[in-house]
Amino acid sequence: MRELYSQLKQLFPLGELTEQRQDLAFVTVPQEHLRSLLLHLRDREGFTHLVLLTAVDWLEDNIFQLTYLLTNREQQRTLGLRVMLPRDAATMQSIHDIWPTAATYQRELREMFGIAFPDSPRVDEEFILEGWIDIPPYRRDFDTLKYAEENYSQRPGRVTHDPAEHMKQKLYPGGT
Amino acid sequence: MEFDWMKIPYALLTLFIVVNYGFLLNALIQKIAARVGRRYGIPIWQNYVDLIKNYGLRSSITHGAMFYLGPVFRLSGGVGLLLFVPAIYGSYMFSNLSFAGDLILALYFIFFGTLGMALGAGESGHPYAAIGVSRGLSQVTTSELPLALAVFSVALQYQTLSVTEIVAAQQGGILNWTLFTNPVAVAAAMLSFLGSMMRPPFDVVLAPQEIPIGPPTEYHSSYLALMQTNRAIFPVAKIVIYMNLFFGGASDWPTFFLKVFLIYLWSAFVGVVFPRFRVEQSIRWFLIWAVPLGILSILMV
Amino acid sequence: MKEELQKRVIKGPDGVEFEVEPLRDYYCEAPPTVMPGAYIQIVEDLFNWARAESIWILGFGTGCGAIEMRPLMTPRFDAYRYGVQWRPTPRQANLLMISGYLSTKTLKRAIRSYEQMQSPKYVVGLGSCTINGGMYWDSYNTIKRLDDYLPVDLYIAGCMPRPEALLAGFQDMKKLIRAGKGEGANRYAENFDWYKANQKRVIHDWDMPDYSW
Amino acid sequence: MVSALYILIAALGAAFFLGFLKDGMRATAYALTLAALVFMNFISAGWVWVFVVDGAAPVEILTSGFPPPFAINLRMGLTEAALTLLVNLSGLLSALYLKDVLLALGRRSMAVLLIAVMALCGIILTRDIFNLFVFFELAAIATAGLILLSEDKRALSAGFKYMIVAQAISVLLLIGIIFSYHATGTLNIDGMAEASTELKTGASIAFFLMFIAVVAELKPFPANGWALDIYESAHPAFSAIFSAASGAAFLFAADKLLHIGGAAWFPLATGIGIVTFVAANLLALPQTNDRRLLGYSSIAQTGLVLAVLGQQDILGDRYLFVAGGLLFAHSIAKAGLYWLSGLIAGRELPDWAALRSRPLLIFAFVTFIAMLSGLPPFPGFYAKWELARLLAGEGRIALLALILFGALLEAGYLFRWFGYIIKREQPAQRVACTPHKLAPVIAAVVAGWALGYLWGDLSGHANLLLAVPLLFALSFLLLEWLPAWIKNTLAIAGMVAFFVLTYAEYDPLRLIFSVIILIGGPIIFLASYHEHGRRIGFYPAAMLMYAGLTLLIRANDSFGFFAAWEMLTVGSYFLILRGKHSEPHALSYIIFSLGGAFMILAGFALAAQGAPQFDLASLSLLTQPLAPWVFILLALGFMTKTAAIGLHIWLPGAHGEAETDVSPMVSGILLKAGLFGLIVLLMTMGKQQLYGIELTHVLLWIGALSALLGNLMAIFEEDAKRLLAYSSIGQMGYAVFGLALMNHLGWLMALMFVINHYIYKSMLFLSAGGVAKRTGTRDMYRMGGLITLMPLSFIATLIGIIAVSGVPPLSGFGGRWIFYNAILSSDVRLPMVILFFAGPIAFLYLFRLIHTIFLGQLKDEHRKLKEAPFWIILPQMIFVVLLLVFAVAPGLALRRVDTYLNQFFPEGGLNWAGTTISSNYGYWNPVAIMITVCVIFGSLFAWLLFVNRKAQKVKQFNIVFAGERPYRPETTHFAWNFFAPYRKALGFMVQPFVTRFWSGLTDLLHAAADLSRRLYNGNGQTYAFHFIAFVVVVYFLWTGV
Repeated sequence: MRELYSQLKQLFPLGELTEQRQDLAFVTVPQEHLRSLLLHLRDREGFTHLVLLTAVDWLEDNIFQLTYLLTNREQQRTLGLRVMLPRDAATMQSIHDIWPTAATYQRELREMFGIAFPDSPRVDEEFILEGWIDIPPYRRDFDTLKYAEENYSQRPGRVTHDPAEHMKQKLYPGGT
Repeated sequence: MEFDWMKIPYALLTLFIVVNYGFLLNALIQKIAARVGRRYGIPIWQNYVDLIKNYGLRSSITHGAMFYLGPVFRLSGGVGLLLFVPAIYGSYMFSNLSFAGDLILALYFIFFGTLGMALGAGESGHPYAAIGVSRGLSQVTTSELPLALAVFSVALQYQTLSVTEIVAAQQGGILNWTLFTNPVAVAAAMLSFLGSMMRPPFDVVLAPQEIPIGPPTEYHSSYLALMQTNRAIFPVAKIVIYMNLFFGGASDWPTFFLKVFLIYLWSAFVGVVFPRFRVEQSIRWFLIWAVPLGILSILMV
Repeated sequence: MKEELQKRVIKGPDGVEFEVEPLRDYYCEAPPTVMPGAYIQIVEDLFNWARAESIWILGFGTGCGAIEMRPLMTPRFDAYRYGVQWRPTPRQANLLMISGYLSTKTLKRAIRSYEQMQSPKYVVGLGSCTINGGMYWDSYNTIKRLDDYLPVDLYIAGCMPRPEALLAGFQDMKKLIRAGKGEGANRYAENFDWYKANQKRVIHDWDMPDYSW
Repeated sequence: MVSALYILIAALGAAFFLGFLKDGMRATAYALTLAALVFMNFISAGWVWVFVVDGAAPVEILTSGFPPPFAINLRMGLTEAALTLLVNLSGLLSALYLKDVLLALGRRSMAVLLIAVMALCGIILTRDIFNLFVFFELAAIATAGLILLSEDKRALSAGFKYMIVAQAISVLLLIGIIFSYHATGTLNIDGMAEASTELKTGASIAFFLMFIAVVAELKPFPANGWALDIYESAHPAFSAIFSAASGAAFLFAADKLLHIGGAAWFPLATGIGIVTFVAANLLALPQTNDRRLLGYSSIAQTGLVLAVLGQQDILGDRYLFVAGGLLFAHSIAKAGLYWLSGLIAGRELPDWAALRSRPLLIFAFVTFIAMLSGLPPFPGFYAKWELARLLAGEGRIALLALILFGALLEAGYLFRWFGYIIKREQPAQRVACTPHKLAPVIAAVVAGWALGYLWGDLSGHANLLLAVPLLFALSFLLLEWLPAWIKNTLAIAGMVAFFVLTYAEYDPLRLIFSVIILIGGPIIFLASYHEHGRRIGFYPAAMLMYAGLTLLIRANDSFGFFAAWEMLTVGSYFLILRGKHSEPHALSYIIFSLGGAFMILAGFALAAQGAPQFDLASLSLLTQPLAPWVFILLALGFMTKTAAIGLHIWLPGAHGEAETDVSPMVSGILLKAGLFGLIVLLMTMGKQQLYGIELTHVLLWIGALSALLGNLMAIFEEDAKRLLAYSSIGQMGYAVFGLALMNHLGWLMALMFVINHYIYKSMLFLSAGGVAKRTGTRDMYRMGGLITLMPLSFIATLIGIIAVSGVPPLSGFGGRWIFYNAILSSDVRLPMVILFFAGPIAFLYLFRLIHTIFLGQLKDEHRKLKEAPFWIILPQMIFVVLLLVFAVAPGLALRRVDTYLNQFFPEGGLNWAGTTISSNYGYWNPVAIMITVCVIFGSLFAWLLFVNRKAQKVKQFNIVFAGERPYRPETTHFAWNFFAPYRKALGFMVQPFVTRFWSGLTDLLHAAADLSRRLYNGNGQTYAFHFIAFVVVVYFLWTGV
């Protein structure tokens, strides 16, 4: 991994390498270099499989982190590329032309995080949610409890117990 | 033409007996199949309860005129088939309306209900109904072929198309049954029988869960009740033909009940053992295994 | 509104143009009506007995309870012996089992299926999710009280209830029906506006006729 | 009578006087020319009159008062008179036609024309061989001059090529004459014929040279490239003379030479003729230029007549009748077509679509191609019949086969051309119609029909133009200006009246067919009321078909039968061609039908053993080894009409693409003609064996396979009418099977199928046609849910499919019941397997028919459809009633036939006691079945209605859809590729092997034609080489033989 990193480092301005395991590492890439890096990895380094594309909402830092997880099947190693996006009006270029499957991930991210992927196929159609009217629900500034209370009528008398405490009470009433 | 009006109450009596027997028989077979799977199975009267329940439903919908006619065709097919074939050999009382036609009438009347049902299902506008019909009709083309050949063989053997005369020719001992005098034809017919009973491995027509029970997808309440009644009559009526052609017929009701039960059991027996065929698989199966037997039977007679 | 449900102008084969409004032309608009029982009480009693002894369940699986229903068909529990059967089509089913949490998206389908069943019809809610949201009490996309949306006849508590509990539930359901208390369909018809208002409050993209016949 | 010499004198004189006229007096010159030609015609016509009416003997004209051989003598006999009339007439009409050109070019051109006509007359009249040579030279020079009349630049080179060849011919002829004169000492033709036996030995180079020179003028294959260039580039009016008049004259010259040479030389003439005939027709196939195509056709027809000249040894006293019939038909038609081509601006065949704006010209065109193809009632038809019977009677089968093959090729390209005219897009340029150009065309049409009448009179058979049904049909040509509904009423009234007048004449078997044709036809005609306007062309065609059908069942002798067969073929072809996209299908229909007709012709000719005609009943007297071959030929011919498998590929398109009311006619009624033929065949000839194979067993297999494959192909068809068409193949298979069983019940079953198939297929076609009319498509998957909008069409289809499928209580069951009883009394087993298999397959396509059209999901664009027009519904409802009546009382139609069949098959009839019908094996009571089913059905229906009285009516998307809702009706309607699993399992059986075979065959023919087209490269030297090579090769072949 280190070796690969040092090779890539000469070609692209990369961030620090975080090695999770022997065969799994993450690296941060500037947004504008992602595409060329992906192509390089796919065509030259044998990372032919886009395992997933997901996002993390770093609300405090006001950024979205996109993670592109690529696998080299032959060498059985996985490299994650992180891209940091500004959270306001987050837009990322689509990579559906590199991996068609990416279109589906991008639709999901569009719906759940509100990250725009211009030109990605069917990206503005509903994906999982139907008739969603609030801000995208996976954003951390979306308050799901508040939403639930506003939208759904709760049955009165509902109590929530801590399972451990509850079972202790049940099994050893009044005990230590 | 002289018509003996007493034939009508007699025929209705046959119908009554067969309906009840059919309900119980269906439940019994289901129970037997359940026991094979180590289940207890439904109560023996369950089919009656279901029938009453379906009549007892308060609401119903209709998709149009043919939607009504579907179940009517279906049940008319079953009742007609039963009444066109003499049930008990040698009994005037239970010879039904067999004066109207011979074996050929019965064989072609089988399709009356099928065709009508297909039309009614089509009127519902449901694609699954159409898919089910498509499968059913495809399958029936080859599954009926061995039976047709076997019937031809039997008719050649006895030189008659009259059911009564065919039964008469088989009297006088078990060895006179077609089963022993023309075993190849019987084998072909019994394979064909499997295909016509809507049981595995040939039940892709109904295929619950995949195309929710196919043609009757939209049917409910009293429509369904009519079809349930037909489910009781039709197999028995069909088995009566098999019994008369191949197994010596029945000269009294106990024999009738026993033979019908045993023949029905044959399809259940195969059904619980085998998984389901796709349509083209069953077509091939019939062409490869059953049809050659049929051809052999007409060549050997 | 989905594109296929919007009004469209169509040109017939004879060249005449006319308007097609799918929701009106393709769907029956009639509201449900209250269906009284048989006029003679003894007949209604007979029917109620038959309904109780012949419960046909719509195989509609939601949440984790869908898994709990399968064992009922197996030799160990064998619900068939109680007259309980599964039917693949709502038209022929009498009992709708909501077997767990119900997202708003699934609720739409559940309502449709329920409305396509023929009365009298019954709804059973399975597990705490249908009762008060259960562990999904704060989820943004599951409903918390099933009886706001469908006329529930019976809840079976648990998370999830075991097949034995389901069998017991069936017995209770039978008692209700035999007692003539299984009138959920009529309740639904009577309070149709209330149910619809509740349903439409959580289903924001309502794109079907009010009653799916 | 004016001496024939004045023909020559008038022409020469007029040409001479033209020289004195000033160049400006063109009108006078033209008038003089016309006057001379009229006078010449007057003389010829007068002589024809004298010979025909007064029966005068031929007249010798001695020129200088001496008898031959001391002076040249001419002869005027009937043949000469008729031929000179032909030449003069075509000269006169062409002169009329050429008015503009002649006036523009002036007197010289007129003189050349006169000389050409004169020379041709001279060739015909002269009996002196050297004089013949002189006229040949004159004709050649005049011809070369006339070629240059054309505006076409290529005409110049064509004329030059002609000069080269003409000189070569002259040289050969002259040398031949010198040698012959040396050998015989006379120049007189008759003298030569009597004088020298040496000439007749066949080895004589002298006679060979003369003969080959004359034959070369007839443009034999392959030494005919020059002629084609002429035909292509010359003025059409000249081409008319060149084809009609020159051809006739040179043929007569060849005849004269054969008179000298005697029988020994006949085979040479036949050989050259038949090779030319077949080759030229083959080469014509890929032609796209109309005049070149006509050129090929001219060459072919000339070749045919030459072949007939070579057969005069067996033609005997019918020689003139046959050769004259062919020659006149060819000349008139070809002249007419060339004149027509002058009216058309474009030179490609599809450009002739311009004719479509002129129905009269279309009629002219039809007349001409019918004459060329030898269709009744034109002379060529009678000639063909005579020729076929005489050839077959003498055992010259190979020649007969080649002639028929060539004729089929010719019909192929002619009818393809006609298809272009009717179906292709009309070009921008209209038809240029000036009276002086139209008159010759009309004259040719009139002459054609007149000769048709004449030849009919001379034929010794019944004159077809006097047959009432045909006259009735033709009278509709005169009524074309009437609105369609009046014509329709007339047609119905006429047919019904004819039936009422004649029904007592039929035996029960024919009665069934006559009822279907003459009563069933009018019922279908009811549907024609829905058409407005004048519907030009429909009624003559339809009535021609019905006339043919009527004459067919009334025919007692082979000639009447065959003539009727040709008529119904042609009539139905025109009917089928009317469909919107039916051009290729109509073509394949006519080719298959004519192929079949030629088989029948050959079969009858073989069976006649030289007799002009024979009673159909006497077919039974035929013995081995002839009988099985006759049987095969006739059976094949009839089976092209029943569309037995292998010969079926024309049917789906033809029936599917036809108009709404035409489909039931051609399916419900026309197909029965083939069955009727088979019935007649089997009734008379019975079982035949060939090499130990029972031919009826072969028929059994063919019938069974047709039933199976027809049904199988039907289930994979998306087009409603094509589906029904394929179903017809299957149903006809059943009927053929029934007939081939050769027992009482088998025949009864076939007749039951005849009746049933007429009723339900007509009904279904009307129903499908009505739906297609309203929805604007025939693709079933585009329809759906029409039941509420078109309930009556639905009822008709429902009753129809129940009846087709054979489910009790409707009449189809009767057919099945008789079928089972029939096969029980047959000793054949294996074909039954196939038929049993075919039975249930019918359910598949029938269900699909009703489901995908009427059930399922209604489409957006069909929501406002109305029921089919009243006049289309009315016959359907009549058919519904008929079906029900026939279902309850089949005895109405079948009982008498059953008795009638006893004389053929005494065993195994049915027993009609009361309402029960019983056979040796089983019994059946249609009344009881109907009552029982109705009672059960009615009471259950009433019960269901009662318990469901409160049902909520819902709409089409209120279906359970796994919790979802349907998206669009199109995606919810399961209809396209409905039997996909079936295709997976058994689709291999419906691979289009047969279609591939036939299209491979036609491709092969075209490829062969294309290949040999390289012969004609347009180079004069090459053509000269062809000519020399031709002469040499023929000589060596001939002397080698």
